[in-house]
Amino acid sequence: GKGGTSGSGVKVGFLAPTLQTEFMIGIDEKLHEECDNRGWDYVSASFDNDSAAAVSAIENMVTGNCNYIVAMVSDTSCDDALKAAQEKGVKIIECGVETAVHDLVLKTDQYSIGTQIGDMAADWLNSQLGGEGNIVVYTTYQNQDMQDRGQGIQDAIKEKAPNVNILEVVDIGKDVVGSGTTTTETMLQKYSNLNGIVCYGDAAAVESVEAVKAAGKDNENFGVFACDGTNQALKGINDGTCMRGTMYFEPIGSVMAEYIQQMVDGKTVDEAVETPIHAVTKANIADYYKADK
Amino acid sequence: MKTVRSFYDKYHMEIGNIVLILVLAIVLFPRLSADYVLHQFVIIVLLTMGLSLEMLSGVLDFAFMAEIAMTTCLGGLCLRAGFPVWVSLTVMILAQMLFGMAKGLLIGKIRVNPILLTFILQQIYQGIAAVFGDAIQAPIPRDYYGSYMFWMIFSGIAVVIYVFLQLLLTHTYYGKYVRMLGENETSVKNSGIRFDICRMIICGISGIVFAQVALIFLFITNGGSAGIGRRYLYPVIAAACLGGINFLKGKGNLRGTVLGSLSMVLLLNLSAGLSLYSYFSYIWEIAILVIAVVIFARESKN
Amino acid sequence: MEKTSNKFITFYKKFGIYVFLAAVVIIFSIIAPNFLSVANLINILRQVSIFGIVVIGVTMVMIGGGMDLSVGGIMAVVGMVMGYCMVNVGLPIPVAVIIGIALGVAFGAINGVVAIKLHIAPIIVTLAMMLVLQGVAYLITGGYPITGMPKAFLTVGQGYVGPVPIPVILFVIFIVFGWIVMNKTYLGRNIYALGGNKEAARLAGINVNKLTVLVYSFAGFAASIAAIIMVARTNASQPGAGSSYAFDCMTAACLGGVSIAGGEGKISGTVVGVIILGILDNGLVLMGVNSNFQSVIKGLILLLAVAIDCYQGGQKRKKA
Amino acid sequence: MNSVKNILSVKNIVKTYPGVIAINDVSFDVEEGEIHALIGENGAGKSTLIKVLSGAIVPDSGTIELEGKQYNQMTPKLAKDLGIEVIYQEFTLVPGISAAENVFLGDKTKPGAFCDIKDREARAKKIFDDLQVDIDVSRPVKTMSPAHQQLVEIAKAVSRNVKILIMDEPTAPLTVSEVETLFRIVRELKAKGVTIIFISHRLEELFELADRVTVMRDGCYVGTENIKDIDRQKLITMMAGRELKESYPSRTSQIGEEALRVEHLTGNGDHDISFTLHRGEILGFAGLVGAGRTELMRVIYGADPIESGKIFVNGKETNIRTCQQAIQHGIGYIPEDRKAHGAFLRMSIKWNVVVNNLRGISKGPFVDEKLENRIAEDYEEKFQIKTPSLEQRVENLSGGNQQKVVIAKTLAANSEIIIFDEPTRGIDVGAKQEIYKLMNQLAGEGKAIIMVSSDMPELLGMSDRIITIYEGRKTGELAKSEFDQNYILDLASGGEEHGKNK
Ligand SMILES: Nc1ncnc2c1ncn2[C@@H]1O[C@H](COP(=O)(O)OP(=O)(O)OP(=O)(O)O)[C@@H](O)[C@H]1O
Ligand SMILES: Nc1ncnc2c1ncn2[C@@H]1O[C@H](COP(=O)(O)OP(=O)(O)OP(=O)(O)O)[C@@H](O)[C@H]1O
Ligand SMILES: [Mg+2]
Ligand SMILES: [Mg+2]
Repeated sequence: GKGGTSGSGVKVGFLAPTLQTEFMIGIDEKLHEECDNRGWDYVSASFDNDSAAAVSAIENMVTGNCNYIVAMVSDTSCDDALKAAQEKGVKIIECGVETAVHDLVLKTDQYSIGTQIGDMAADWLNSQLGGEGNIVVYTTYQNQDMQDRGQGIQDAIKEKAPNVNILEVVDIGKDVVGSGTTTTETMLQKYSNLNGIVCYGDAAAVESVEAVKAAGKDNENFGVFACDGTNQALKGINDGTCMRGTMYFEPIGSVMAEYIQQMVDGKTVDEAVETPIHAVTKANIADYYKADK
Repeated sequence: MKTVRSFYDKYHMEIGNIVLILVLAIVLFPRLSADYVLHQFVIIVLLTMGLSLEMLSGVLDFAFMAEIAMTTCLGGLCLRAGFPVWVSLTVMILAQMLFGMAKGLLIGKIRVNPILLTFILQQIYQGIAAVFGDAIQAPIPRDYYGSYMFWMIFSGIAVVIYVFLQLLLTHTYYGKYVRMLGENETSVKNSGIRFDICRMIICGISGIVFAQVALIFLFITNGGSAGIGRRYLYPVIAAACLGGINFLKGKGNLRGTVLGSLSMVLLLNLSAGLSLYSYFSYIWEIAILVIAVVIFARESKN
Repeated sequence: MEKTSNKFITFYKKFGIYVFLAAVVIIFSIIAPNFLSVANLINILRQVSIFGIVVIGVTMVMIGGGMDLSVGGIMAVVGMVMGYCMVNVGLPIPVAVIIGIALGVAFGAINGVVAIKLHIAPIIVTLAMMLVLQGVAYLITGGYPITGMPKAFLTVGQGYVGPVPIPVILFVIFIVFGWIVMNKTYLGRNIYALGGNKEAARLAGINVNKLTVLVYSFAGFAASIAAIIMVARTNASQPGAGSSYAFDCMTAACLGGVSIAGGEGKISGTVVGVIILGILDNGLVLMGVNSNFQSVIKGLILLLAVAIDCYQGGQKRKKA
Repeated sequence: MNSVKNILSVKNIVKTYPGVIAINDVSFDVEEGEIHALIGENGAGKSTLIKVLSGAIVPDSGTIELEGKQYNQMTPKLAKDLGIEVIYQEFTLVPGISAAENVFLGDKTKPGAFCDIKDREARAKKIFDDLQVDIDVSRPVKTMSPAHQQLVEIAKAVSRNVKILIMDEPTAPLTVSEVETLFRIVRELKAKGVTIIFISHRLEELFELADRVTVMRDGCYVGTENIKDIDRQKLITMMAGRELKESYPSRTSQIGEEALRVEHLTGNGDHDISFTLHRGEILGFAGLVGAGRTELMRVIYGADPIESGKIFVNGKETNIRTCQQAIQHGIGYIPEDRKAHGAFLRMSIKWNVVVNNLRGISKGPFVDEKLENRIAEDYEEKFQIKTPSLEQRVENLSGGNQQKVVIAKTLAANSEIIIFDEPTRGIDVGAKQEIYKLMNQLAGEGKAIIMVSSDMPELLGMSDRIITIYEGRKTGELAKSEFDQNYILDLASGGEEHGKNK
């Protein structure tokens, strides 16, 4: 078990803010698979939103012979460490936010994702409920990205469906299992006239769907919208539950592997690539979800 | 034979750690970069020394990383508000010391298991730090992380702290007080010692040590954040255990702390070196903790 | 003079927690909208029932002089394994449930055996166990949740008997069982003795090792039942389930008057502790309090409760 | 040689601890129905031996023969099933639960899984009534005084169907009247055919109670004698292995000016207590169990709050609220419960001895380690603390030796006013002499000494004056010339309202 690179001489390190959400796990696994296919070594680490741990993880990856580091950092906290790694000949691929240090960046604009979720929800509210209705928005203040996304959701709904009541914007806190259920139960309790929940992520949303079902409100006049394109959410949309829309990210793992390949091959890559992302609703679910799985 | 045996009994921690360090250093040798090891070592050894001081007084602290996060946030805010650097740093050190003293006072006054108390404090502090905001970017003028001087200064501070604590613990009566507190509080009281004040001072000193880490974090991550240092909690406890610090018996010494910290740094490096896949690296960290605990946190059978 | 202050202390020790409960209820009914509706109260009960079941198990461990931080980890692994058995392997529900329960009990027993055989403080054993199990829970599916449980299974978490949700009924069964064991049986007496003075219990001929393993196994059992309800209620097995339980269970029990040092505490107090925590969660959300503030407020209230508890018990002054 | 059969034979028991041979090849027999005393100096191995008998610890080698059956090893459960009950030197009570529950600890009073608490309390009450002890059986034992706890221990042992009752210094925390109760119980049990093994450092008790006596020294068996055939002095010589004069050493100290004056002190259960204490004086405090002597001393030492009244040290009024202040005023206190209040059990002897006077042996913040060693060695020698090294943890010492460490710890602080609360509890004859000599020496140096003791001969022998306390009130104050055991007992039981006007 000696650390080192295999024949290809390429070792990719993936630095994730957390590996406890389905979305992140998806990226991790995909990238791992792609690296395996190409005969590259792979290592991943999550830093649990702890920027100091991120710095150490970068150092450890460099010590562990990584020559490409995919860093999903949300701010400039790791810039110095990334720069030092770069000086040691490591290529840095940033994913998410663009900061000063990188060889390539794969950008995701959280606010714009938020607006896309909002648009999706507004469309449904306009067509199903005639632009009227009462909804709540779930956001989380655990990090800036998600706050931006939550803001995007609100702004888009206010713009596109101005008559819809946003009853409350709830901060549902950390990604604790069960918080989606609990919050939704409480909201259903508080607002008997609720028509929908627009949520920053699928994890809490699918829990909410279960709570809505349990409360017997799972009818055509209730809609849950979220983001991440997790399997469970897609299944919900496909099965015709009140889960009505999510955002599907094109497998970021594959996209990244593709770009690393180009860098390995010595090509120069345009900086700042936008992550491709699609809204998924009942209308186009067939393209994203295969029921037999 | 008997002397060998008693030598082993006395120094088995040190021997174990040195062997471990040598083996890991050889395994990792090809890429082991001195500056990286130094960075991580300085951070972990400072944390472990601070924690060890508390552990020797019978307190296993779960709140210190959350305190550090609050301090970095505070530092970030100060810098952003345009305070001069030295003012911000003083504020941070004072704040961290106060957090420590508050903790010590609470532990002294509220005589419940300190583990529970520090768990509660951790919860409160994390909440407060998060209220500050996710991340506070501060205008740090230079790349301190890449600066050789920067790390040398903090290495120097670590050495000074080591010498200070070593003197304190082994040669002064305050050191005896520290170990006494881990024992029998009624007896401490009957001995005429204000144990709440003592606790406060001990935790305050630990706070000053932790503050150094808060400073390092602030500089190398260009700001403060609510989650900063969270991942260090268990590795640091493990490092203290590896170093033979036993909070149940108030046993252990700083020499062990240093060796334990170095072992820990190398062990953590190993997981990236072995291309361990994410969960395995998590389990790897845990395994170290568990093994350290199993070997060293055992109560004597008698 | 001394007599009267003594009486006050005994009164407070017996009823302080109820006073606290009443205060919380009154405050929230005034400031939180819809708090005092029957539906919301049932809602609160349902929300706390999973947690409450685990706390009953943890309470017994703590009265027996131990500590169990691993219950959350046990819940996660049991939930994942059960989901895996039902969905991926396609085992019938009863088989999956039995496997889950057996696993939970086994983990509990391991806690007990390790604490006894290796002479490691239980708080450390179970902390390590929690961390290990959390890792294991992620390994089972590589971190993905398992969804699509059989319909019949979901009843456990989502069904009702009359107006009462099934989880609440299970919670009540646990309360009654726990109360009877701790107050009415020799077993319960022995658990108090174990927690109060282990050596005395041993010398009195009580098989302390067996008893310790038994108590931890029961906590594991409680955690696995909670896992079943949790999975059925959310229709998903999630590897991150129960991650906050280590802390929350301990605080609920302490709030309810269980001594950290062991040997003291009551099931009734614990239940009130659980309900207080549930009310805080619910009421703060109803009031729309920012989640970070919520945890600060909860922490401060717990600190206060612990401080008051320690003040009344000023003379006992036990080390853990 | 005798028609009486042996119920218990101990054969070649060896038990070692790191660096110590606690029992070295001990064999002896106990006859059915006798009261067999086991004596020896502190650390002779008595407690260890009975722990082997009860299965609390496992011996390295040797066998136990009980009613003709051989056992290599006991377990607590087996011992109980065989009818062996033990009252250990250190309490084995569960502090948080009631006296009744402690009495029936681990017992099923009724078949089935359910236990009837009312019934248990009634039964416990009955046992205490039989013992003629008035105790609230539903109260947690941790709120009771050591003496009451001891009575609970006794009730616990006799509540069962006991064949062999082993008591390790049962009388140590008891005062005269409880001792009488205990003896009455013991005799009754003997009449019922129960065999009793009895350990005590109060030799007069042996002569009153025992049939035979076995002496141990340094872990070895010395001999067994019929009590009728031996006298006190010979017994002491057997124990100590040398001639040892036993008497209360005479003292020539000059009683000087006032050191401590307490006026109308109320608090912690005591009411309106006044007395003065002079330099060079030993002031005895007599009282029954629970009289409140310890409580009084704790108030003076600042360990418990004062409600009203004044304390003067050297004629100056003080405001002592904490132990620290008491120490600053030159007051030292040797607590009665060495485990809970005195020693740091997991720390070394050396560590314990100097801990109260760390500032005194330090230069600036630095501890003078040579001085530290010297002080510790001094006290080790002075008190003959039996230990392989000064680094030994106090936890591992015999009960008496722990007591010596606690005394040394307080003395090392060089206080001017020293309160001894039950200083010789559990201490052997030789060491008692040492402590008496020491107290005299301290008094001779002009220090003022308070001695709380339940050992009447000691109190009479050592004190210059005696104050009696009954239910938290002072009932009498006697000068040396007035000393009379019966009179003091009378006052201590509230018999006569004396000394009200001082
Ligand atoms: N757990 C232990 N570890 C090490 N040494 C021990 C331990 N228990 C007892 N000893 C040693 O064994 C010896 C015998 O102790 P024991 O308690 O049997 O004496 P004892 O005769 O009961 O004395 P005392 O009259 O003071 O109670 C002592 O020297 C003591 O230091
Ligand atoms: N009948 C009783 N039943 C139970 N507890 C009692 C009884 N009488 C007194 N007590 C308790 O005993 C305590 C008095 O303690 P203590 O025995 O320490 O006094 P003391 O005079 O120092 O006696 P000693 O030093 O001989 O034990 C009081 O706090 C009281 O609560
Ligand atoms: Mg003894
Ligand atoms: Mg007393």
